[in-house]
Order: sequence, then C-alpha cells, then structure tokens
Amino acid sequence: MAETSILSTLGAVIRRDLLLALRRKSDVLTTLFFFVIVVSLFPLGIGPEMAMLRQIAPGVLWVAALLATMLSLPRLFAADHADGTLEQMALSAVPLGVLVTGKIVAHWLLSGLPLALLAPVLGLQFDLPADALGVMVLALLIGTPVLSLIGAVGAGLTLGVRGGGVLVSLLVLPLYVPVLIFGAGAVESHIGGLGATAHLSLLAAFLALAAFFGPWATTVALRIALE
Amino acid sequence: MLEASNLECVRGEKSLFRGVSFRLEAGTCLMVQGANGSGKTSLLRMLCGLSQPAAGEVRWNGAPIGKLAEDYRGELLYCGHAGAVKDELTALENARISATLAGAPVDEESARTALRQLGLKGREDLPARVLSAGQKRRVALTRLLLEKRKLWVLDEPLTALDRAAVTNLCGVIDAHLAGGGMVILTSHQELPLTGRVEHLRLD
Amino acid sequence: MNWNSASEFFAMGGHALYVWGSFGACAALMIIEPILARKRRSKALTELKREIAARKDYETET
Amino acid sequence: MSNRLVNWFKFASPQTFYPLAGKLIPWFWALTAAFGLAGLYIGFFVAPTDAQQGEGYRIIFIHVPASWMSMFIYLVMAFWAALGLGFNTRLSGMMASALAPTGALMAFLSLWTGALWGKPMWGTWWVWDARLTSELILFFLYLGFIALQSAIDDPRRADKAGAVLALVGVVNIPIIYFSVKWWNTLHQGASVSLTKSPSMAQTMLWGMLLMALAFWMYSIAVSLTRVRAIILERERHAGWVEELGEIRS
Repeated sequence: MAETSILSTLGAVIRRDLLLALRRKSDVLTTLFFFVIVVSLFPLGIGPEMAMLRQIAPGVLWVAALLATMLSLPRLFAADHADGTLEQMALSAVPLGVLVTGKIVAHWLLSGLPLALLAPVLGLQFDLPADALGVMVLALLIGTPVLSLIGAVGAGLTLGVRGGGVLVSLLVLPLYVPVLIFGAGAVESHIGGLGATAHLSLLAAFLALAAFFGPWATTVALRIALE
Repeated sequence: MLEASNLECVRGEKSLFRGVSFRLEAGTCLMVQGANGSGKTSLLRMLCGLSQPAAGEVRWNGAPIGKLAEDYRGELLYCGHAGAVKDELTALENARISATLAGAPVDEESARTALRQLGLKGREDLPARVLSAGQKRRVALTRLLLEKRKLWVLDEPLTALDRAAVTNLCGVIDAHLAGGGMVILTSHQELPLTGRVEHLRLD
Repeated sequence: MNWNSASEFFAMGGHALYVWGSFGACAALMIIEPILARKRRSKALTELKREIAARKDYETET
Repeated sequence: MSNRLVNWFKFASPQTFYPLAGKLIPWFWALTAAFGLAGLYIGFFVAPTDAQQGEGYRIIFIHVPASWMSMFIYLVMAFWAALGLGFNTRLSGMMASALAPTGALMAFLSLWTGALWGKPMWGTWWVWDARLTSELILFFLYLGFIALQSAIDDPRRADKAGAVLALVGVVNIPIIYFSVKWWNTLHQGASVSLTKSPSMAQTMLWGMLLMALAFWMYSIAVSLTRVRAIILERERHAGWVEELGEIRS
C-alpha cells in the first residue's frame, strides 16, 4: 500500500467520523456539557473562597477532563461494531492500525480539543490568571490526545462486553494517572513560578509513547473483540 | 484459488463442525447450506480471517491467509449480516465511504452508477435512515460493484431483497463468476445462477 | 532475646494494634485464599463428576 | 502434519501440567512454612528494637515482601500473557488468570500494612507517599484485570483481552511509579519512608529476605492450586480429564 493512499485513507476516516458527529451532535455536546457541569460543581461543594479555588483549579479541570473523556469512550467503537463497519475495517486492504488511528484522531478532535478550548472559560470561574490559563490550554492540548490513545485500548478491550461502559473506566483511569499528575502539575508549577517546560515536555514524551503503542494495542484488542 | 482443510469450529464448549475441507477454483460459486446454528456464519468469518479455526487452515493460492494478511484482504470482499450502512449518511456517502474504508476509493460518478444499477435511482441522496431494509441491503451490496475484488464472501445476501432485486443480484454474481471471480455464499433459498455452483452442507 | 515475658511480646512496646493488625490480617488472608482456591477446585471436580455421571446414565439408557 | 503437532502441544500442556502441579504444591507449602517460620523467628526474636520506631517497625517484615511480590507477580502475569498472546498456548492464559487474585492480595496486604505502619509513625492512616500511592494504583490495575476477565464469558477471548491489558499495564507501571515519585517530591510530602530507616541492621535484612522467600513460595503454591481449578473448569470436555484419578474414585 502506497504512502499517499494510507494518508488519504487516514484523512477519509477522520472526515467520516467528523461527518457522523455532525449529523448527530448530541453525543459531542453531552460530553462538553458534562465537563462544564462537573467543573462548576466544585466551588459549590468546596466554598467560594478564591484563594482555595485558585489552588485546586488545575486539578479540578484535569480530573473533569479525564471523566469527560471516559464518558465518550464507550461510543468510540460501539456504533461501528453494532452495524458491522468494524468488521469491514478489520477486512480492509488498508492496515487496521491506520483506520484505528484515524478514529482516535477524530475522537480527540471531538472530545479533547473542545475540552481544551473550553478550559480557559471555566478557568475564569476559578480566578486563574491569564498566563496560567494559557499553560492550562497547552497542557490539555498535549495531554488529551494521550487520553484518547490510552482510552481507545480500553474501549477496544471492553467492546461488546457486559457492563463495558463502567468497566472501561476501571481499566483506563489508573493508566491516566501520569497524565493527570503532569497536566495539573504544569499549571501548578507555572503558578508557583517554577515554569511548566519540564512538565510539558514529559507530557509530550507520554504522547509520543502513547502514539507509538496505542493504535497497535487497540488494533490487537479490536481483533480479539471481533473474533 | 481458495483452499480450506479440515476446519473445525468451536463455540463455547460445543464443536459446531469439524473436518470441513473444500477447494474453490476461479469462476466457481460455493453455496454453504445448513440449519440455523450449524455454523455457516462462523465458517464464513473463518474464511475471511476474522476468527481463527480451532483446527485446520485456510489457504489462498497456497499460502495461509494469516501470513498474507492485507494481501489477502485486498482480494476479499465480505458482506455480513450487518450491512455496515450508517443511518446518518446518505446512500451515496455510504457507498463511497465503504469503498474508501476498504482501501478502494471511488469517484462520485461510479458510485452513482453502481447505486442505479442496483435499482436505487433517485434515492442516492436520501439518508439511509429513511430507506427500507431491502434498500439498505442494496446499498450494502453496491460494494460488490465498486470494489474490484476476486473473492466474494456473502452471508445471506438475499435477506430482505424482493424478487427483482434477487434477479438483479444473481446477474451481478454471474458476471463476476464469468470474469473468473469466486463467490462463497450462504442462503436459505436457491439462487438462479447460470455459473458453476458447488454445494457444501454443514451438519 | 528481645522479650522478657509473653505479655511484653504481645504488647509490642505499645504498638500491639498495628503490629498484630498487620500480621493478623496477613495470616488470615493467607489462610483464606488457599481455602478458596481449593474450594474452587473441588467445586469444579464435583461438577465434572456429576456431568460425567449424567452422560453415562444417558449412554446406558440409549 | 505441523498442524497436528501444534494441536498436540496445545492440548497436552494443561494435561501434563495438571498432575505435575499437584505433585509440586505440597513442596511449595513446605518451603513456605520453613521460610516463614525462620523469617518470623528472626523478625520477632533476633532483630532488635528499632531506636526510632520502636516495635512498630516489625511490620516491614510483611509490608516489604508483600510490596515486592505484588510488583513481581504483575511482571510474571504479563510474561505469561505475552507468551499466550504470542504463541497461543492455552496454559499461559490460565496461569495469568490464576496469578491475578494473588497479586491483588499482595497489593492489598501492602496497603493494609502500610496504613497500619503509618498511623503510629505519621499519626495518620494514609499518607500520599510515593510507594503507597503507586501500590494503590497497582491494586487498581489488578482489580481492572480481574474485572475484565470475569466480564468476558468466552475464556479464550478473556485470556487474550486480559493479556493485552496486562501488557499495557506493564509498560505503564514504571511510568506511573516515576510520575507519582515526581509528584510526591514536588509537593513535599512525607519524607519518612518505611524502608529507608537509617540503620537497617543486617538481621533485619535477613528477616525480610526470608519472609520475601516465604511469600514467594506461598504465591507459587496458591496460584498452582488455582490454576488446577481453572484447568478443570476449562478442560472439562477434554478426554484426559475423565481419566483423572480424582474423577474416577
């Protein structure tokens, strides 16, 4: 298979998933709304003291982003599995890994990216300074693709399994710990005056690692699920 | 040439079939018959490489299909119970996207021609949601015309099709066989095919 | 020898709750786990025996 | 021909392994008892009282071996998983599922003893110490593995899915460990650590080593017992099972 045709197929898969999401907007909007509401609940539970809110903001936003991503994971392959598209993908002349990568990218564009773009608005609720908001967005932009990549493995493993939706969170959340630590840590250490570069580069290293292993492991998991 | 030797299928703890062997030459159609639950679908999925046989081997032109991987899948077209037709997409989008996913993208004109050939004229731009079951099945079957594959594996292709559509489909299959293609299919009714047809009973 | 009397041994220098809580839990779990594993095996065995007996009955009847 | 060979290999493994495991189990129990008694003797009667921590430090004689075993068992589990995934051997998957509960038990013991040690030392049951936190996540990974396997009905699929999860986990564990450590130093958490007591006497090390050996032997013994149960459950339609002495009697 020529390189150009692999790339064009990758693009086609991404376009297809975006088109499907466009025709069924509610799925994407639910995830975003969930993110907003979870973040907004924290001040209600903790109290409106600004100093405290500023301190917990990075952690709260990141945990909410983790949970929102979780919420969207069961849908990643479920529809394609139910209507037989996944079988067609597994039998395609294009390697399944390429198609899966396309789906993961589309998942990020529909969950991680909007979350990252929405985060500054929510950060304002927590009185985060503007430069910290910038670091927050950057950290989310690097970190959320890792969430999609690791999440895809979990989604593949639990495909068609009883209670798969709950199970996927049990499998995937512990694996999200490093991203949570360094994502929230980037903002905290920026606020603390230590700079966020170290944290962000480690996040980027996770991204590289996840981008390398994630699609491959997802492919294996999907082939197992299809058997 | 597709060759199956001594295939065994185990579902759960039950052995559905064992010792299934056949050899399929170019220009031949293999009809797989058997009662419900006799493992017809399992056999077809095995022949595609979607599931592993508990014993035995499937070979394409002499090489095991597991080794050939994408090289085999590039010769293969599988049409299962689920048609892989998305309700949110139009018939035309469905046809083109399926072809792209299979690794054989087509332009809009040939997709429209294929849809018309299967009697979906005027419905190309309707979302699949509003199509009837038979029309959806025909959208799924446009892949036969669009992807140029040597081996067709069709699981109950006649489901939900009316008489005219069955005749139409048989014409498509006959043309494929005449061109040196191979077809493996399961069906509860006889297909009025003119090409060479062999039978395999699973019991 | 660290201990002058049994009561001193059990008191663990005031840390009895923590030390015996740890060792006790450890001992309890390490007794329960093998018992459960053995039970699982004997359950599998009895089910197997029942199944085989049922099959033999069926064969003799027919 | 090659096919028949592969099949023979696949089917024979549990068949030959089942009686072998049965013969080995008592020996491993004996070793567990021997090492355990020796370790306990050193731990309680030879090792002196710690100047700083008093008698409470004796918890390390089970805390540390449990932590070691919990990590080691995950590695072994991932090894069997990889073997099963790569060579499609039936026994490997059974071994992995037999090991998981024991690994989870070890992780739980490590957490439990860590909490009981923390209370007298730090005045709190739980500290977000790097080791304890990583151990907690490891415990979650075990629970995830067990939950995934028990949610899938088809044992073959359960084995393979579990294998993928175990491998993903094993790649992640070092990353998780180092992130938690980094996070811990950044937040200036507890600096006291259970195993970093300044004067780790030679006798303490010996005690810990013996206890670790006892835990190791215990893990082998109990997982062999469990794998025998799993073999019986899975292979009940294989002919050899009916020929077993346990069945015929």
